[in-house]
Amino acid sequence: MLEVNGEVDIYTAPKLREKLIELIDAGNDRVVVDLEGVGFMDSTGLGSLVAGLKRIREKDGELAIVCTSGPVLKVLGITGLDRVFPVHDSVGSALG
Amino acid sequence: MLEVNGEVDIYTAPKLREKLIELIDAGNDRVVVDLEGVGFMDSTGLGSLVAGLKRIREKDGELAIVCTSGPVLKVLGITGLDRVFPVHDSVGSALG
Amino acid sequence: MAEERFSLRVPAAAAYVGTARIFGGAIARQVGLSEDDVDDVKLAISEACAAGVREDGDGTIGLVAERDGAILAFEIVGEDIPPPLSDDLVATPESFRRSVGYDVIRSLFPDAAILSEGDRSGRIRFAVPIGG
Amino acid sequence: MAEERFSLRVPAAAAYVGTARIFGGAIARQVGLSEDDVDDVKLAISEACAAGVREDGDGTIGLVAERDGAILAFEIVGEDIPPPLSDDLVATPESFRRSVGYDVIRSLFPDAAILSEGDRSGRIRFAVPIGG
Ligand SMILES: Nc1ncnc2c1ncn2[C@@H]1O[C@H](COP(=O)(O)OP(=O)(O)O)[C@@H](O)[C@H]1O
Ligand SMILES: Nc1ncnc2c1ncn2[C@@H]1O[C@H](COP(=O)(O)OP(=O)(O)O)[C@@H](O)[C@H]1O
Repeated sequence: MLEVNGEVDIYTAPKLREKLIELIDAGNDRVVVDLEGVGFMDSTGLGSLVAGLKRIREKDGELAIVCTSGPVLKVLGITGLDRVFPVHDSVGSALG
Repeated sequence: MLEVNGEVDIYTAPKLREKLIELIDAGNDRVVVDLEGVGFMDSTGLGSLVAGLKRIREKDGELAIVCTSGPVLKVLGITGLDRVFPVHDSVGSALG
Repeated sequence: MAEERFSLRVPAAAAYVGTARIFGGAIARQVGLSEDDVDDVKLAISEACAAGVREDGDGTIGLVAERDGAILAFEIVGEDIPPPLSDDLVATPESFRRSVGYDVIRSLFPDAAILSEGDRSGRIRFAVPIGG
Repeated sequence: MAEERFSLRVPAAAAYVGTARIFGGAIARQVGLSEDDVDDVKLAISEACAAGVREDGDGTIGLVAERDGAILAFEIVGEDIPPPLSDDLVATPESFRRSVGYDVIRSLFPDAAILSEGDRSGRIRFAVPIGG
């Protein structure tokens, strides 16, 4: 579980990428990224998620997203990443 | 009771003044202005409160303020208006 | 001439993309765009400014918004906004990142223009109808 | 020269004072001022811009912020920022309103300067130490 808060853009995306990679390299192969606390995300933030996905796939792991925010879902849709990541509407459903 | 929300500056202060005067002219002579929902207020907002105070005093009424926000208390203190208005830390105490 | 003109200039560093986004969002909200349109404007500005960010943090990014009747037009100008990739170009991670950003802008605002002057200096334009 | 320079220009209308305040607050937060200092900056900008607002909404208000080492300096420029009242002047409600605003700025930032060029055009300056 990685809970992300605030706005994810070119300034904050590197921190997200770092945290994700750390989590995965620590041996977690089923990671849920909770974006419910994210007010804004652009494609640079998505890039961090993709970086995490690539890393976890090397270990045959899975990365899921929890997100119900309209604007964040929109950018996921525009880039087609809503078809790459399993997107859940609650942490419960992501873990279940 | 007048509940104020959002930011009160030169753009929104006239609306606050209008609402206050309306409330007072409708016959209310004990008015409590609840500023708990106010994230920002500058001296133009205070001007609206002062306008209300003048109007209500013409009718021997009273105007009290509920406010616990640091920044709003600060501008009340700088202008000395914390000595002009009774400032309460809850609606209960203002009405009590 | 535009009825109302807003402009901003910040250093071309990642830290200030949020500042430009907040500024653009505040204008968009103030002229009366819907919250959905405000979100689109913020996203497009964020993508455009990200394209203008320089690793060394030198240079500036400019944002101009003009309201002209029922149109709110934005222009983002940077010394380091490269032209969109031609398809046969080998993408570096950096150029790939930018091209995703440009794609986002164009899907939000199909009439968006990404204009370059020479190799790197460029401007990105898009417009939103007000109350549309 | 300043290490980082931020500038903004908006119409001199009441509606955009909030935009300038948000911009200034975002910069103040970004360079690392405490939340208390950010609040002071927002209040001072709001007062300064209110002084620059014109009834007819014509003209512009400019805000420039410069970070130079450990100092963040702000300047608000308007075509219609009149000089502070001399005490013997009969105050109109309008001039009284402005003088309260100037007092607020000066109590937040005792070194604040309210400079006028001629009768109305003026600039208001104040500075905040970063991490002080
Ligand atoms: N910001 C992004 N938005 C959408 N898709 C992305 C984004 N970043 C990367 N991708 C997708 O992930 C793939 C891998 O991209 P990248 O992380 O640049 O790795 P690499 O350069 O090693 O191929 C890309 O081919 C693209 O499809
Ligand atoms: N924004 C303000 N901040 C602090 N005090 C104010 C403010 N506006 C008015 N006052 C106080 O209220 C009094 C009345 O001011 P004002 O509303 O301009 O009425 P008038 O012009 O009829 O005297 C002033 O003398 C001043 O002491």
